[in-house]
Amino acid sequence: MSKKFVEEFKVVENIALNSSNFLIKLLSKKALPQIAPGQFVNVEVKNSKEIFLRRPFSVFEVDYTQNTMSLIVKILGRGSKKLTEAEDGDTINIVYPLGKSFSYPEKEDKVLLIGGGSGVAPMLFLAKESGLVKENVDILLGARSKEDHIDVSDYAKYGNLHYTTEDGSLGEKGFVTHHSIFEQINNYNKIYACGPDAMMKAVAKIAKKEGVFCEVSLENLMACGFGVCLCCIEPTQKGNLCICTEGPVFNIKELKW
Amino acid sequence: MSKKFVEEFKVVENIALNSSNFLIKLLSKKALPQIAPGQFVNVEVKNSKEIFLRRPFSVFEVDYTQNTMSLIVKILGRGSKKLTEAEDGDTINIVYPLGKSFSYPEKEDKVLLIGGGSGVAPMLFLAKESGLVKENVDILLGARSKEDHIDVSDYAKYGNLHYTTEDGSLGEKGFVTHHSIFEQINNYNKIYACGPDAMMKAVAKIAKKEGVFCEVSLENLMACGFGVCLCCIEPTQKGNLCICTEGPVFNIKELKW
Amino acid sequence: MVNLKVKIDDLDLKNPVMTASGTSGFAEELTDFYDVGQLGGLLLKGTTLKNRDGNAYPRMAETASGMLNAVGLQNKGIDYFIENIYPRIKDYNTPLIVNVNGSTVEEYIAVTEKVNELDKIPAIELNISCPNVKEGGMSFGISCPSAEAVTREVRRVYDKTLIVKLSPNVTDITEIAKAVEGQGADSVSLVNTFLGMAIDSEKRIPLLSTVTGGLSGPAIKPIALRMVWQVYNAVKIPVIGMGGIMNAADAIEFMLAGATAVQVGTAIFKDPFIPVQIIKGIEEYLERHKILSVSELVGCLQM
Amino acid sequence: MVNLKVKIDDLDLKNPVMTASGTSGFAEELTDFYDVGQLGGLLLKGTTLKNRDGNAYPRMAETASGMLNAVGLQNKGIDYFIENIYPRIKDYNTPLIVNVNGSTVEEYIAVTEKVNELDKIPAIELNISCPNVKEGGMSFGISCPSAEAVTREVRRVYDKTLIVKLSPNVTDITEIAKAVEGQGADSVSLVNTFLGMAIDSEKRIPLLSTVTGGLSGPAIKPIALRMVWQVYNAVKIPVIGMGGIMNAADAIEFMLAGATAVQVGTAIFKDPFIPVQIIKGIEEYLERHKILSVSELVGCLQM
Ligand SMILES: Cc1cc2nc3c(=O)[nH]c(=O)nc-3n(C[C@H](O)[C@H](O)[C@H](O)COP(=O)(O)OP(=O)(O)OC[C@H]3O[C@@H](n4cnc5c(N)ncnc54)[C@H](O)[C@@H]3O)c2cc1C
Ligand SMILES: Cc1cc2nc3c(=O)[nH]c(=O)nc-3n(C[C@H](O)[C@H](O)[C@H](O)COP(=O)(O)OP(=O)(O)OC[C@H]3O[C@@H](n4cnc5c(N)ncnc54)[C@H](O)[C@@H]3O)c2cc1C
Ligand SMILES: Cc1cc2nc3c(=O)[nH]c(=O)nc-3n(C[C@H](O)[C@H](O)[C@H](O)COP(=O)(O)O)c2cc1C
Ligand SMILES: Cc1cc2nc3c(=O)[nH]c(=O)nc-3n(C[C@H](O)[C@H](O)[C@H](O)COP(=O)(O)O)c2cc1C
Ligand code: FES
Ligand code: FES
Repeated sequence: MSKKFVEEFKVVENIALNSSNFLIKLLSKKALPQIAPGQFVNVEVKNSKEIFLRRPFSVFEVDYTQNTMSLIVKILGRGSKKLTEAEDGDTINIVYPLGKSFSYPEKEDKVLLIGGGSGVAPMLFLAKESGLVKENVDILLGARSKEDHIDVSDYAKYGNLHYTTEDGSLGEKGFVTHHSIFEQINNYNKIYACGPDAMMKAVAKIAKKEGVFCEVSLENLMACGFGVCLCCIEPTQKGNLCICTEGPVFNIKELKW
Repeated sequence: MSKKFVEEFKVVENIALNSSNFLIKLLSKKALPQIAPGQFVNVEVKNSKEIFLRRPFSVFEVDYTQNTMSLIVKILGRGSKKLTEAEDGDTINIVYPLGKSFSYPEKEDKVLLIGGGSGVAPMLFLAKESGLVKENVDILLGARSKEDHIDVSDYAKYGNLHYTTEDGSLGEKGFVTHHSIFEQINNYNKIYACGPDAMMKAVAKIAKKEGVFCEVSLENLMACGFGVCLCCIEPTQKGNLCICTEGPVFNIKELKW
Repeated sequence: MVNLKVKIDDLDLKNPVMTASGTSGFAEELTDFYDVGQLGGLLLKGTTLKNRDGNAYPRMAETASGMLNAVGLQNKGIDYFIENIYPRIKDYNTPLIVNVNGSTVEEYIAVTEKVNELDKIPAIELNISCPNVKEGGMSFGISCPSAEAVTREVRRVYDKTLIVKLSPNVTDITEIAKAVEGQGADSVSLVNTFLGMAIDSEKRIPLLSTVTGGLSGPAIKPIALRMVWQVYNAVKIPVIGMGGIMNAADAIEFMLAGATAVQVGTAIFKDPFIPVQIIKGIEEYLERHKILSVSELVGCLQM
Repeated sequence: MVNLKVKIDDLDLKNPVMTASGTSGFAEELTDFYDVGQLGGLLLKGTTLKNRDGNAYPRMAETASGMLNAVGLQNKGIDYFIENIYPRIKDYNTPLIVNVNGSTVEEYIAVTEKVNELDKIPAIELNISCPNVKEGGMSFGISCPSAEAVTREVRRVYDKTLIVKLSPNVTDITEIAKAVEGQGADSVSLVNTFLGMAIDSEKRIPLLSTVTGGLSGPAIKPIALRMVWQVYNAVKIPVIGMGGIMNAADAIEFMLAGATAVQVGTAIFKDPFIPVQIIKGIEEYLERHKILSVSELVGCLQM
């Protein structure tokens, strides 16, 4: 176990990345602890009559010199909507850092990072932190259509960007697992993925069949986020495990998929 | 019964009158119905996790040409606090107009208007609307100390202003009923009062003893504000009456005080 | 066009949304806002044989997502209703249902017999679940024998639609539901309020004059929903569901759990238009989901 | 300095604020945030004789001012606890109380006997009120004979402080409280969760894998408070109150209603610091009101 905090962060930036995704940058009053890709925070939704529990969001970026941390919040329901209405100077109460991160790749690994929906943030964080040469990193992002993709061109320096859209308006048409990259999936030593349940399962299925190392990040519903409620469980080879403490990142070998 | 509405008003002004009283001016999209002094509105407190029911506030001013209505909100607890944080352009959902107004004085009446705490608003509204010459109107306002009084000098044109404070920092020292005006209370044909329960009872006691016509406005807790819940009752000569429909203004003869 | 009609025994409702007893007065106040003819039905304020002053002030306390009330059946008695109120409201274009109360079986019978004479009252709701009166009320609704007795005796004198309103303050609500079904109830409505309490920690006093009162509002919805589902699976008569319904989604949840119709209570205090907004919302839901008739929703929760 | 100490039977608590079972794991997770030695006591996660996987996902649904859970007593069994967890936590500077569960009286006895051997466990809480398991659990706590039987048998094998945790899903909680008091319970704690249900109206499915689950949080506070007050007036043993406590004012309300100590549950999910903030808030309240000892609050509601 490691030290965790409950802190009021100050909103220093809230930018609409597209119609449904917002980049929220948060300033801490004190030095931030180490936070790794795949870890998440649990966010209080203030001033909302309907929302009782916190909402979990992956960390997207950390700047230890500025003491800032950023999240990408996609509007799904009432809580995420409310969060995207935050204004500069507002405070947001956060429990952090939570969960286990992705395992870092080895120096010579060739990796595929797959992100979809609200799963883009940790993948970009991992791309940045992977320490690999650009040539060895493929980043594959999936969405419904062009407008649902956010602009990630900054990340071209960390890896080769690939896209799928369900309507074919950007990149290849179809789901991420339909992308031509999957024709040579054995080129990769490691696959990392974060996104909707169905996407994770599709990726895991192929990785399993091809015997490629694969870590996925899950998004089960949470009440506490730090291991005391046992609500967020996933059946694994070791029994029901809480994804908030034993995950959200799992090697697919551990899962029952 | 008369037509009532539920409407989203737009906040066009929110001014701090002192540290705990705010003047909130609200714009209606449509022509306002007639609203008389003593009538009130029931205000939804948005974006507050703790608040479930509406909060009643007396109407302070109506401008039928501008379609605006103003309230004076005094911070008492969580709901009133939240309302005073409203910003220009915010919308506030209001059920109105509610309750019965004060009876208007006759042309030659000499009247005393007594306001305390959150009861100042309807008294000033009545002063303005009374139709009397200034000489026949005395306005007596009570508060704990000078800082708790709001600046009502504008109303000097409608009546003579008198003050009491508990610490003597403005006007006469003591409660309103200690004011020297009460030494010649029989000079008045009519007393109108709005304020805390204890103040209303003290005023009513004297008026009753001296046989002076007196109307008081009550502030019982309300759930609905329009007569369906029967929560806001006051025991009267006619049995338990809802102050939201049969009041909030009562002639003290009707009450059991 | 989707079909919103539902049937409770012989009672045809143009839509499944009614207002709950004690939260819509005798309907007149609502007419200040809109035409109550839009509603599926209207449950009138609880009525007793004689005048009742109700409990002392304060009668209300706000709670988290809900409120406590201790009104205690304030009403002027059935005769006053018949003479003064009924003539004014009888032609509202929606079924008016009298909520019948008593402290003895005889009182329930006496009120029912008088209501039976009123042409424009097609049904009664027998309230055996009021937690805010000392005698009668809830005490009838928390044990099978007393619930059976009052239902049986009232059934004897009443031929129109008899709805019995159940208390949630019981270990097993299905037992009570089955008991009143066995005595001829045409429908059960649930839930009435939960017995609760609120305290002012600063003054160290109860917030209600009666110490305890009835809890209503969204706070109770999960429990009410569970009870409707249990009762739906236990009886054959139609179930009328309520407890914290604030919007169309809530109403639909109750219907999926087994309610043929719903009642909206405390929500009216927040906004008197909520019942009509719910009717509209249900209509939109049915269109969006391509469901032709609202009655197809009843009990069709997928397990 | 005000005195925050309270006593539950032989158990001395440095303050009246404990964490509720199932909402603070085996205490270790809380130590990531603060020193749990500050707490009045710590109720450990419900433990059974054998490993239990608990119920399937989803186990949680958010509701108005509350939540439903259907965890179903997931735990690795008492032996695993004794061998692996107990050694790690036994020296936390606060009383650790095991929440004992079973599907038969024999299982309750077996778990209790094993706990009895643990020096650093000064008390058990007999959970006869879990609504999330098929056999045992709540079924013991909703009828007097079964509540009596399990209390009596456990009492026979256990000399330390025996707390019995009551279910609120009953018609009259005072009867059950009196029944377990009669069989030697040293204290009663209440309330466990209310049986509730939640539905996804769009998908027309229950939100919990088990359909029904247990409701907790501020939504239930008014009912829990009423039950604590009723039980306080019905028994002589100390009452431990809980249900929706979110802040010091809530905790004080429970004590005014008759609780000698309180447990904080769901609030921990909102903020793990709430229990320690409550301790501080109670201290400030006592100072502000010039009350020397927190125990003076117990049951001193002015009527
Ligand atoms: C570890 C973790 C990391 C996450 N990282 C991010 C991130 O970086 N960016 C981001 O935008 N989102 C992320 N999410 C998802 C985010 O938590 C949810 O979108 C958010 O909680 C939805 O809250 P809401 O109030 O907007 O939706 P609600 O109004 O509560 O729900 C709307 C609908 O969505 C469903 N829903 C809500 N939460 C989930 C969920 N977790 N899984 C499946 N269905 C759900 C509800 O059942 C409901 O049908 C993450 C989730 C987890 C568990
Ligand atoms: C007809 C009417 C007209 C009113 N006009 C005005 C007005 O013009 N300006 C104004 O500032 N206020 C007015 N009030 C009072 C106003 O409604 C309350 O101050 C407000 O509802 C308090 O809400 P809150 O959420 O801030 O307080 P809460 O947080 O709900 O309560 C704080 C404390 O105040 C007590 N309290 C709350 N409301 C009342 C009440 N009505 N009477 C006595 N104690 C109460 C509570 O019990 C609690 O102890 C009026 C009330 C009524 C009934
Ligand atoms: C102020 C108030 C008064 C009520 N009076 C009655 C009544 O007279 N008769 C009755 O059967 N139910 C009465 N009820 C209960 C409601 O009809 C309804 O059963 C309960 O409030 C739950 O529904 P809700 O959460 O939608 O309000 C009353 C409820 C409230 C809040
Ligand atoms: C997720 C969860 C798990 C729980 N597990 C247990 C348990 O194992 N044993 C038990 O006695 N009570 C359990 N409870 C009930 C709580 O201890 C407490 O009685 C209830 O939640 C009411 O208090 P609260 O509103 O403060 O949460 C659980 C509650 C929750 C929310
Ligand atoms: S969310 Fe509570 S244990 Fe994971
Ligand atoms: S507040 Fe509901 S009747 Fe007056």
